[in-house]
Parts: sequence; C-alpha cells; structure tokens
Amino acid sequence: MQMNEHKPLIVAFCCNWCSYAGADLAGNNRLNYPAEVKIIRVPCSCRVNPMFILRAFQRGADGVIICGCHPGDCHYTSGNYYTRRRMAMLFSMLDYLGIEKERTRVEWVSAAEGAKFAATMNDFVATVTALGENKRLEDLRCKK
Amino acid sequence: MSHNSNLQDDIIRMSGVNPRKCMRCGKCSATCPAYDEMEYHPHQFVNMVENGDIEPLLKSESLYRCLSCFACIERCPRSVEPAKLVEAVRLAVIRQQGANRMKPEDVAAIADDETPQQLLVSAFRKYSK
Amino acid sequence: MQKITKNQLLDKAAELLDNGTVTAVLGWQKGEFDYDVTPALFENKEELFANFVWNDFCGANFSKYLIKHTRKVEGKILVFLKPCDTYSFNQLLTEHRFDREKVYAVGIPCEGMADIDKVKAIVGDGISSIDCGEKIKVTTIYADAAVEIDGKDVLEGRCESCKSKKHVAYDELLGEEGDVLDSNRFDEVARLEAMTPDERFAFWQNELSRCIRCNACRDVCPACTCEKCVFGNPKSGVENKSPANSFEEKMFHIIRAFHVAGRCTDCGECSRVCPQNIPLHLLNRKFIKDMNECYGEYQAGAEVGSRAPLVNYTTEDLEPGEVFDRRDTDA
Amino acid sequence: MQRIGVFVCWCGSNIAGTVDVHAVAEALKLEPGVVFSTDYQYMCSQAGQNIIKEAIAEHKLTGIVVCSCSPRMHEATFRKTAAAAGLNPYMVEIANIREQCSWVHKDMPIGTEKAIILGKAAIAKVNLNAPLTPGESPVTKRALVIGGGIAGIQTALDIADAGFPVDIVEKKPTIGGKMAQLDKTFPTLDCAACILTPKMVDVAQHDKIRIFSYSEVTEVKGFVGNFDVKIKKHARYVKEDVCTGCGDCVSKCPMKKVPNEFNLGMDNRHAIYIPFAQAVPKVATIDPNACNMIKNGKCGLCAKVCTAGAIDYTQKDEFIEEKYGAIVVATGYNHISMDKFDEFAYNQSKDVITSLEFERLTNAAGPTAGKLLRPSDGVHPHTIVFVQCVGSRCDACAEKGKEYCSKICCMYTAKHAMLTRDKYPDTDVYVFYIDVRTPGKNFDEFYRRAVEEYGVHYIKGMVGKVVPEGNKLKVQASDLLSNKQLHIDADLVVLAAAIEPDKSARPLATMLTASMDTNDFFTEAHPKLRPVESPTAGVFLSGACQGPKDIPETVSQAGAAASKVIGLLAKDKLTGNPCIAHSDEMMCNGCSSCERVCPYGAITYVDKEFRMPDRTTAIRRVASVNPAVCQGCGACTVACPSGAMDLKGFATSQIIAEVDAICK
Amino acid sequence: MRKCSLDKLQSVFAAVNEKMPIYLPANGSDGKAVYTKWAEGVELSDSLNTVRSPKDFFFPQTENMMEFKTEGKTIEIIDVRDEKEDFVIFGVRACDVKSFEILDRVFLTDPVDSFYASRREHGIIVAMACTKPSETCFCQTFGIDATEPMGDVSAWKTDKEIFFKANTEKGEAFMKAIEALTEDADTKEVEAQKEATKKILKKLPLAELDTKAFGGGKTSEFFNHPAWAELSESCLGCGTCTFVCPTCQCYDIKDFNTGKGVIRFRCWDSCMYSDFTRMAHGNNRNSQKERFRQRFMHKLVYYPENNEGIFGCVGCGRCLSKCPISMNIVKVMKKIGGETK
Repeated sequence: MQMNEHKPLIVAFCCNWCSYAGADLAGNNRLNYPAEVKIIRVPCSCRVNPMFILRAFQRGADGVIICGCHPGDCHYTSGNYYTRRRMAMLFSMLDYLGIEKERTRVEWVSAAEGAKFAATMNDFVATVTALGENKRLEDLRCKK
Repeated sequence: MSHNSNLQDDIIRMSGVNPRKCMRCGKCSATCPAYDEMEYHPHQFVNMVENGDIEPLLKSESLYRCLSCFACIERCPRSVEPAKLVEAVRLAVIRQQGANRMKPEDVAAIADDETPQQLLVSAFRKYSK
Repeated sequence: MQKITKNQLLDKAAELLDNGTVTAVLGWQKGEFDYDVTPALFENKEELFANFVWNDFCGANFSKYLIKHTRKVEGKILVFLKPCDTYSFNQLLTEHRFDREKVYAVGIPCEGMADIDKVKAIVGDGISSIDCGEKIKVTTIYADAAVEIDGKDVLEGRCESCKSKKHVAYDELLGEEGDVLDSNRFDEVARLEAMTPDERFAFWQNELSRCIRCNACRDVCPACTCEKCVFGNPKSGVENKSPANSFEEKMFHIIRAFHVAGRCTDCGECSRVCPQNIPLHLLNRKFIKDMNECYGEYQAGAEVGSRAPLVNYTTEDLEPGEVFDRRDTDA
Repeated sequence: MQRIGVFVCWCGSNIAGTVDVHAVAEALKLEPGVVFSTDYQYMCSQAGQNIIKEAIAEHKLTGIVVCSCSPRMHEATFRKTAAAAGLNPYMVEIANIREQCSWVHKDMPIGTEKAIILGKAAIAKVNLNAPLTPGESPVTKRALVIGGGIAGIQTALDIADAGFPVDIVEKKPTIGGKMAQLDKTFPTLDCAACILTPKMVDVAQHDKIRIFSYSEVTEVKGFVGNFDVKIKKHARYVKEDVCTGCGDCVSKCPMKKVPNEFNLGMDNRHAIYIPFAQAVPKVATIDPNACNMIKNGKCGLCAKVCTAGAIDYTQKDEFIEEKYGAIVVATGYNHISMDKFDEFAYNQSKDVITSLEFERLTNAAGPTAGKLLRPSDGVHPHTIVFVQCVGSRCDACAEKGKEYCSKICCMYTAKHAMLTRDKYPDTDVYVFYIDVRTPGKNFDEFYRRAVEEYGVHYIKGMVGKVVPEGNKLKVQASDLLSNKQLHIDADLVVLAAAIEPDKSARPLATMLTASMDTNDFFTEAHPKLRPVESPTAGVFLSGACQGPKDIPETVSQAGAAASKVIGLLAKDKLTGNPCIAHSDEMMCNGCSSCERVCPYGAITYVDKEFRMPDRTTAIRRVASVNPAVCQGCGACTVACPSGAMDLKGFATSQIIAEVDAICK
Repeated sequence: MRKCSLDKLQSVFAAVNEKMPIYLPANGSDGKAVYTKWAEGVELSDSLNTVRSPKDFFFPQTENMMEFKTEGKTIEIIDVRDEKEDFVIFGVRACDVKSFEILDRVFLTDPVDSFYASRREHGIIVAMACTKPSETCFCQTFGIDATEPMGDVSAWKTDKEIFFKANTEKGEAFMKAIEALTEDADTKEVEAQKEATKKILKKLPLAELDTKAFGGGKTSEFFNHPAWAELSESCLGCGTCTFVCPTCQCYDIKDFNTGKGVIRFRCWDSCMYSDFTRMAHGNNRNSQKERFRQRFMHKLVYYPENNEGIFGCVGCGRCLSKCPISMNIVKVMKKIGGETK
C-alpha cells in the first residue's frame, strides 16, 4: 500500500513532571511504540509556543502532540489550563485554514500512565500515518 | 424494572433536566404541598426517570396531582427541577396517546360556573389534538 | 452620511485648544482627492482650520498613534474616537501602552465609513471631487453630471457588520450615544466553518497567496504595538521578511492572529489597509468567535483591565480535541 | 561556537542491546560543535564519570551531551560530574536513549537511527546553552501569621518554639477565633475553652510572639524570604500596654445595648468591652460606633473609672511596617448567610438558629449561661430539629449555597444531638440528613453512639419548609426510607449552615498574589504533595482558609505549615532554580499578559527610561521577573506576544533547535 | 502596424502561448487585476492596472541565489541559476514600461545582476496604451506618454480592435507569432484614440504636477527641510508603498536554514522598515522621519543625480491608492517642492 510507505515524523512535547515521566515509565515497562515519535522535554506543557508547532510542521513533521499533566495536576498548578485554552484555539484555527485537525493533539498523561503514553503514541502514529504526508503546512525548501 | 431508554431520552430532552444531578436529599418531596396525594413523590419521580422506569409514571395519577407550584424547583439544592420532569412526563403521555384526551362534548360535564374560561381554553390546547 | 459635522468637531477642538485643556489635536487631514485622508497631529488652530477634515472617508483608528504621540507631546492630546476606536483605546489602556492622563478623548458618533473602491465600482475611475453630505456626491472627469450615492451602498466591509455604535471610553461625547449592536459579523466565519476542510484550505490558500508581506496589517493594528515584532526579530526564530512560500504566508498570519487573540477588538483596520484585499479580519474573528463560544462572551476593550480568555482559564474548559466536536454538534 | 563532548552510554546491554552505540558516537562526531565523542559501558559509574571529567579537561569542552538513560534518572549525576570538572552544570544535556529509545524499540537499525536523532537534538540544544547560576536571596528570619484562630495560634507557637520570631495579626480584639466560641469538641467531648485558652495564654506569654489584635494586613510587597508588610492597627481607644483588663470600665459603661458579636447577637455588650473572660490580649476595646464619648463627646465615664489611665479617646489607627521571611494565611471561615434560605424561616423566627448559635446557647459562658433555652421566650425546647447540609453541596447554578461539602457539620450535629439528649433526656431530637459523613478517627463510632445510646432520631431526608405558627415551628420534611412526608411541631430548629472562607481572604489573596479557587479557598501548591504551601513561594496555608476542616485536621495542618516555615527560616540564603524566565527589556511592551498567567506572581512592572531607536528617550513600562519567586514553568513565554519573555534552560531558540534537529 | 479584432484576442494569446508562456492582467477572485499566466479562459482585465507591478517578472519578491549543502562538517556550494525561457508580459502600461528602464539602470549597469539580466533578456513586453486614466495617474509629470507606451511591442485597444506595433527585434518575433491572426492597419484609429486620451490626461487632477523643483544636486536643499517631520508623522512604517511600487528595487539577502543546508535568497526590502540596511553598529536611519525621507529623496533627488536626471518614479499612482494612511509622493512633492519654488 502506498499510504503505508510513508513513515510519518511525530514530534511530542512532553512536560517534565508528568508526561516525560510517563514516557519513561513506558520505557521501564518495555511498552513499544513507533520510533517515529521523538520527544522534546519542556518544563510544562504551557511552555509550548504555537510557533514550535508550526516550526515542526515546516521542518517536515507530520504530526505534533503535546502531553502534559492532567488538568488539576500541573506541577505549576495552572500551566496546563493555559495550554488547554491555547491549543484549543490554535487547533481550531488550523482546522479553519483547512489543515487536517488530526495532525495535532493534546493528551494528558500522568507519570503513572506509561501504558497510556504508549497507547496514545501508537494511536497517534496510526492516525497520522493514515493521513499521509503533511502537505498543507509543508515548506518545500526543507524537503529537498 | 422496565427500562425504556427512548422515552427516558425524550423526557430528559423535553424537560432539559439532568436527573443524575440528584443527590437524593428528598427536599423536593419535603417541600411538596401535594405529597400526600401522590403515589410517586417528586424524589421518586426523579429517581424513576433516571432509571428509565417510565412506564409506571405514565400510568400514575401522580402526574396530575402535581400543582406545578415549582416549590421543588425553587428549593432543590442541586437545580434538578423535578416539576419540569413531571411536566415532560405529562407531555409524553399526550404525545404517546396521539388521541384526544379532551373532547368538546366532555366540557359540559367538567365545567361549572366557577371554571375560568381560560382554563378550558388552555386545557383544550394541551389535551386535544 | 455622518450626522455630526466637521464644524462641530472643529469648534470643540478650538475650544479645548483655547482653554488650554489640550495642546494638540489628533485628527484627519485632507488630501488630494477628498477621499485620501491622512491622520495628522495639529498643534495649532491655524493648521487645524486649514487642513482638518471630517467626512465619510475618515476610517483611520487613531488609538495606536497615542502611544507615539503621548511620549512626545507635552500636555494633553485631543483625540477624536469613533465608537469602534474606543475599544482599541481601552485595550491599549489595559495593556498600559499610554498614559490616560495625557489624552482628552472626545467620542464622536459614526454612521459608518465609505469604501472608495465601492464608490469607484459605481461611478468609475477618474474621480475629481466627492462631497459628503447626506448623500455622497461624486464627480468624475469622465462624466458631466455628479452621481449621488447613498452612503449605505458603499459602506466599508467592516461597517456593514458594525458591532457597536456605543463609545466605551471618552472624556466628552459629541452628539448622541449609540448602542452595542447585534451584528452579523460572525456570519462569514460560520460560512467558512461550514465548508469542508478542502474548501477551506483552497479558500485560504487563494487569499493568502496574494500576501506581499508589506506588514500594513500589522503596522496599522492597534493590538500590534510590540516594540519589536517577532517577525522582525532575528532572535525570535520566526523572523522573515517575505512570503517565500505558502508556508510562510500561513505562518505569519496564524501567528499574528494568535498573538492578538483576546486582544483584538475587531476594529477591522487590517482588512481595510490590505493592499491585496485579503480578508484578514476573518482570522481574528475566528478566534473571537471561538473564544466567545468556548469561554463565554468577551469583547476586548469593552472595559479597561479585563482579563482576556487566553490569559485566563477555568478548571472546566473544554479539551483541545473537543473544539471540533462542539461545532459538529452545533451544525 | 561550543566545544561539545558526546558520551554514549551502553548501560550494559540495556542500550547497547538495541542501539549500536559505536555508530551513534561516530555519527554524532560529525555534528557542528562536537569535538569529542565516545561510548562506554556505564557512563554513570565512577569510571564513566572520570571519562567525562578527563575529556572536559583534555578537549577544553564547553558543553557535554550524555546519551544515556532519562534525565530524570541521572541528569543531576552528570551535572555534578561536569561541575567537578569545572564546567557549569547547566552546560550538560541528556539524550534519553534508554527509556525513550532502546527500551521501546526492538529493531537495532531503527533504535540506532532514533538515538542519533535524539543525540543531534541534544547537541543542537547544548550549542545554545549558556552557563547558568542560581540566584541567591537573603531570608528575613521572622514569620507573619494572618489570623489568630486555632490554626494561627498553633502555627505561631510551633514556629516560635523553634526559635523564630512570629507576629500574629488578628482583626478581632482577641485571638481565639471560632474555637473560642465552641462549647465541646467532637469526638471526645472535651471543652473547647479548656484546651484552647491555655494555648492562647502560651501565645500571649511567648517571648518570640507578638500579637497585633484588632489589626489587619493592608499591603504586602516583596517575595519569599523578603516580604514587606504593612499592618493597620485599628484604634481601640484603650492603651493596650496600660490596660490591666480589670473590667471596671465595662461595668460602668452606660451603653449596654450593643449586640454582642461573640454571642452572635443573642445578648448585648457594652460600648467598651472585653469579648470574653479569657480574651488575649485581655484589654478593653471601645466600639467607636456605640461610644457616646467618641460619637459626640458626651460621657467619658470609663476614663474616669480607669485607675490605670488606659483610656485614650484620641487614639488613631496606627500603621506598622515589618519585614517577614514567610507568611502563613490562617484566615479561617464563617457560616454563610441564611438570608437566601427563606424556607427555613431563619429570618422570621428567633427559634431557627445556626449551629454556631446553638454552640453559644449551650456554652456556660454564653447568653443563657449554658442552659438550653429558646431565644424567643426563654423556654426549654422539647422538640429540636437539626437540618444538615443547609447551603452545602448545592448545585453551582443554584446561586444559593456552596457546591462543596462543609465537612464538619455531620460531626458537630451529632455532637449537638448527643449533648442535648444527654443533658435533657426529655427532649426529642431529630436530625435530617442526606448522607452522614464520618471519615475520621472515632467519628463513626461517635455518630453511632448518638443514634444507639442517645436515641437521636436520624431521618434520611431533607426538611422542605419551616413555618412558625404560634410558639411552634411547623417542620415539613420527607422521610425517604419510609417514603412519607413528616410534619413535626418543633420548638427549636438548628441549621447546619455551610461554611465559607472569611471575606477578608479574597483581598488578602490579591495582596499576596496567592491563588484561590472559585469558592475563595486558597489553593495549594500541589493538592497531594504540597498541601500547606501556596503556589506563591513563601506563603503557607493553615486551617480552613484552604478548605473546610475540623479542629484536629486544622491543628495538624497548622503544625505542617509551621514546619515548612521553619524549614524556610532556618536557611540563611535561598538558592533559586536557575531555569527561570527573564524578560528582554528592549522588547517588552509592559502589556501585562505575562503577569496574568504567572501562577506565582513572580512578575512585576517597572517604569524605566529607555533610549529609543530614534534617539529620543522614553519612559516605558517593562516586566521584571523576580528570580526568587519564578519556578520556571514558561507560561509567560507563550503569553508574551513580542517574544521578550524567554526561559533560561528551555529558551525558545533551544527548543526550536531541537525541533529542527529532530525534523531534519 | 498590425491589427486584429478583439474576438480574436484569445486566439492571439493561444498562438503566443504555443511558443512561450504569456502573462496578462486578469481579474482575480477579489476582482482586482493580477498578472496571470494565460490558459484557456483567462481574459484580459478591463482594469487600468494591476495592484502589484510587473517588476515581479524580472525582480521577484523572493529569489534563491545559491544553496549550501552541509554534510557532517563539509559544505558544498550549489549554483541555482538556470537558463530561463522566453516569456511575454502582455498589457503593460506606459508607466510600468518606463519602470523597467529605471530598474535596468540599477541592475544592468556594472556589476550586472545576472539574475535580473537573464529574466530581462527573456521577457518580451507588450505594452498597452491607456485610454481611461485614473485620478491617481501622474505619469505625465515624468514625461511619459500614456498613449504611446514603449516596450517591445506597443498596443492600442479600441472598442472593437487591437493594434500592434513592434518596437524592437524581440517585438518583431512576437508579431511574427501572431502574424496569421493579424492584418495590416493604418494609424488613423490609433491616432484618434491618442488625441482623445490626451484630452483626458489634461483634465486629470494631477496634470499640473511637475518635477522642476527636484533632480540631482538638490540634496542639501531638501535634506533638512522642516516638512519631513510633518509628512512622516503618521507613517506606519509598513512596506506597502515599496512593494506595490514598480521602481523600488531594494532587497535584502538572507539565509534560510533548511536543516539539510542553507538557501541564500534575496527578498524585497523596504527603506520604510526599521531594520533596513541595519549593520553591526545598528541602524543608520533611526527614525521613521529619516526612513520616510530616504524613500522620497531617493526617487526625487538621489536617483536622478546618478541617472542623468531621470526620476525614480513613473507616476503609476499605486502608492496613492494603497498607502494605509494616504501619504504619498504627490503630497511630498507638493509640500516640499511647492514651498521652495
């Protein structure tokens, strides 16, 4: 199948306190997920600037996922609440511009949810793989 | 227990009430002036709708004992609004039967000199097709 | 079309200059063709009486100029504010961008401003004079007789969906106060939302492809008052000067809209000045509409000091994935 | 350009089993800035750390990347290693090639390829790293406790006992708070005054504690370790240091009809008064709204009788400014107003009372000297109805009452019911409840005793309405278990009113930049792990200001807050986290967006004169981050439209470099 | 002179398109004319002119100049210049035709800009005479005859027909491509049209505007003119005037890191921008007044100084209609030139 030939590139921003630890736990438990997922550690999901997301797409990412502590559990008390609003608005805007909404996602993963982390990544990679290559937010200069 | 989820959905939608908000304090029943007339009391009403146990309600005369005084709505600490559920079940009864519950020829028997005209008119609006 | 007259404004300005309340007047200066009005700072009565103009082409929103002028001018500045301008005025105060004490704001009613392109679509090119009375009277070099136009037929796009005739800030109001209107300003956004993603993509691809990155939208925007814009700052990581390709077109406009989200008062200047007629306000309005629907009605600039939705939260906010469901269920 | 060393760890076979570590080291050697690259079995071992230290010295490395396990595991280790070799510890970045690579991928080529990419990202980041030094700030070794109830008292005593000076600010003329008004305490039924008043005396006599009673905090500036607080001491028209508390003035005062707030208005006091016998400080206070001398200059009796000469009608409010290292909020709670609950006839009948009023009615020092008498006619009530959850557990949209459970009502109602039946066995006591909640040590046993031993009628159901009729209160209620509507002729109805934070808490929170929830309870820094700290550094929470609490819980939280304060004050200097936000003043607009999202109130604004690009000077408002307060979450960096705000250690340029490296 | 009926215009485009691409002003989705590559169904716009000037054809807004490919620690330099093919720009107005001459003087004098030169060499300009100028037109001020546009081919469009006259060798090639569709024509109708248009031109509001006050050697006279402050007072500092201007030719050279290498490209710059010609020490024009002055001094004084008195403006009027605050060269000329007369 043509579609499956394209290995998507996924950038995952993970907050240091919950989701990055959740990813570590997935590792501890040897829960597999595709190597296409590359994690960037941020102190809190609220550190993720929309510019980073667009930058990732520009540079060739096919999907961007932001993982943070569950609402109410933020290490910084309120960071993920801001993330939730910012990303809701940003994703809605991307959708408004006709960019596939499935390419962006926010998921709350606690430090105890290694299994959820792996499952989320498996699901997200599958979703993005099905969408194929990111064409609508690509910068051809970066694809040469 | 009979579970009628279609009817349950209809009643919940028509009334705009979320029976799951009920914390079973019974204040509706405690406040109800028509309590003693009723077979099913306001808190039971809420509970039965929540459980989809609608059939007995449809048949119960309790429906028509509710004065719609809204004391239960006013006092409910959880904003459940039992009176709206009662009204919705009444509507469900009307819709289900699809037949006239009130015919002009019945009026003479019901009405007396003290019956307000407006009552008759609104009764017609509500109970006849 | 305007109910308030130039003389009323001039008299007020003269009075305030004379009694020493203000030392300068921020107003509109007449141009070459009766429609090419320029914002100007009048520092004496002579200049004012010689060049001040008030007509159906005085669309410019002066609020942003106050940042620059209050830093420079000694004493108070008189600024004329149309209802929509007062929202920007308040928003800038919310952001502490100028000293309120240095401004004397005179609210003036506005009946909507005229779009010269729409006028030309009716009378053709070669305009030799425009007389803005009850009707707009236009003469051209190609026709002997003047053409009378009803102002309502040539309203600027933003004025067709005016959100408010009410002034939310002023020291003094000339004429009558209006009301906040029940505008249809989100209809166009809703129309786009109802399209398929492919249609939306095609729509925006076409619109944004015209962008020449002249930055007029940014530079006129009363919310874009950064000392240095991220797009002009090599350290920001997103600096760029030209829309090298469709990605950069989108990048600029998405980020700009995001940066002004919750701060944009929907004054419409961006779309008014765009030389390429890109409906940029539809991006800002999308954010406004989404924020209204998701986090409760919020009008930036309606009051000084209000907290915009993106610097606020509740513990019950919807999840980013749910913004789409919201629309699907609404439809 | 940095000189970067790359160290790839095998972690035995943990990494080397799935990742070709030599290939990774070789590939990363080619990255810009990399001058040295190697691999080793266990980088975290002493031998591995020595390899790093030697390489730093030999290759004059300015930054290092360790490709190993999670930074959560060994980042601290490798930072120490770097520091030992003279490299700034923040020049170390970890590429997580174990948890996030070798352990989750099975295929060697795939694992190797990903490890190389993760390494490149870390190199890209370290290329932009700058040495960071944690900031230090001194600590003022004095604590402020706001609120003088049992929470404040306990916190102050614990801190003072550890040797640190403490000031208590109490807005009432005496400390003691709600507990001083209580009769007995559940579940042990010991008398509140007997256990509280000795503590009050301890406070009064403690040489490390100062009490500012009849005072309030009006201004708080500064940050953890360095708060500047302004306290307003209301004029009490009595010289505190002269008054002996003898009470002669009180007995002579002709103004006798002032409702006594200590007894909740159920009896009267004088215009000059001492709230209760064991008040601390035990000094008289003149109520300026009631005193004739102060209102219109006529009277002056108290001054005449005061042999100590303590009365001073000209006294003015006084302001005290003090520095503190830590602030404890212990502002407590109040019952909500019953005005919106018409159905219970609280405003119509004197015999419908709140539980706190009931406490006073049964208290030996109360208006009835401890005899349970009806407020309306002084007759002993024979039928008493207790109503639970009045205004608690209400729906948010109900607009009356609170959404939360007030937590203490079930237990004190059981106490009231039990004590009533104990003292007056001829009384019928009904308790209408929705649920009885007794999660506490000996709590359920206590409640069961009320039912089983004392014969209290517990009825599952709610009271619908109370109608005063003659000298009776007609109570209409439902009994859900027997499915009946009950009609009880009661003599007294006691409402277990919901409790809410004191009204002074909200303005105080604003002053402290401490966050609150929608109910005006202070929020904790972490609900589980940091329950007595506010997210604002240096501000701690004690007692019911944080949420409804009973006495034992309050006291234990008070102790916990004290230990946190002691931990803070014991330090001479505070060392901050260097990965904090900072604002580029040349770009900052002073728009306040960052301030609004900062959970710690770390951002303030200053007006500064700047030389503008056009060679003029202008005064601009710019943000300034307090390094002692900032925790480095980065919320401000995204709120900032101009990009002036950045985060050290996770700078925009660094994250973008990582994105770029990953997406190559 | 050759002519053909307007019905045949599409066939003319088709015939040219067989040999080389042809671009012409066509109405875009916003109703404004934009140079569009002809394909079946693309109609010549009736608009007076396009919003963007045709300078894009020779001096595009962004243009890659070279690439660097990085592999490990090695860098390879790649020349991205390629052989251009011939193309036709159809319907260029007299003012814009003149703008090419102004650009040529910058890009084709030594050192020759090979990117520009290559495009210029391959472009065939079919100019179109104006018949309905706008009030914003002032090409006459710069001695441009809107009725007799230069270019490789001059064209006149009447109600029914279109007339062509080749001016250059490249023009002859174009004529040859459409020879079968055209027929010989006399100049009578064209002359009549010119006369009529000239009458209109005299009636234009800006017909009297002249350049007498300006030209080379006037730097000291105008540089410190007090009116610059007032004129630039409300300037937003955006680049609209620059980017719609057919003669503005400043560019910035920037590097774009693709992650795999670097693309060095140039893009239009505007002297209105605060970072224009920013150097290590900072900016040399720090205030908007200085930047504003630069733009107009360049067009009215510096350019003619270096180019035999030719002004750097062609009077197309684009900036007049597009400036967000309606400040423009005409207002500047009147304010500054008027007072010193």
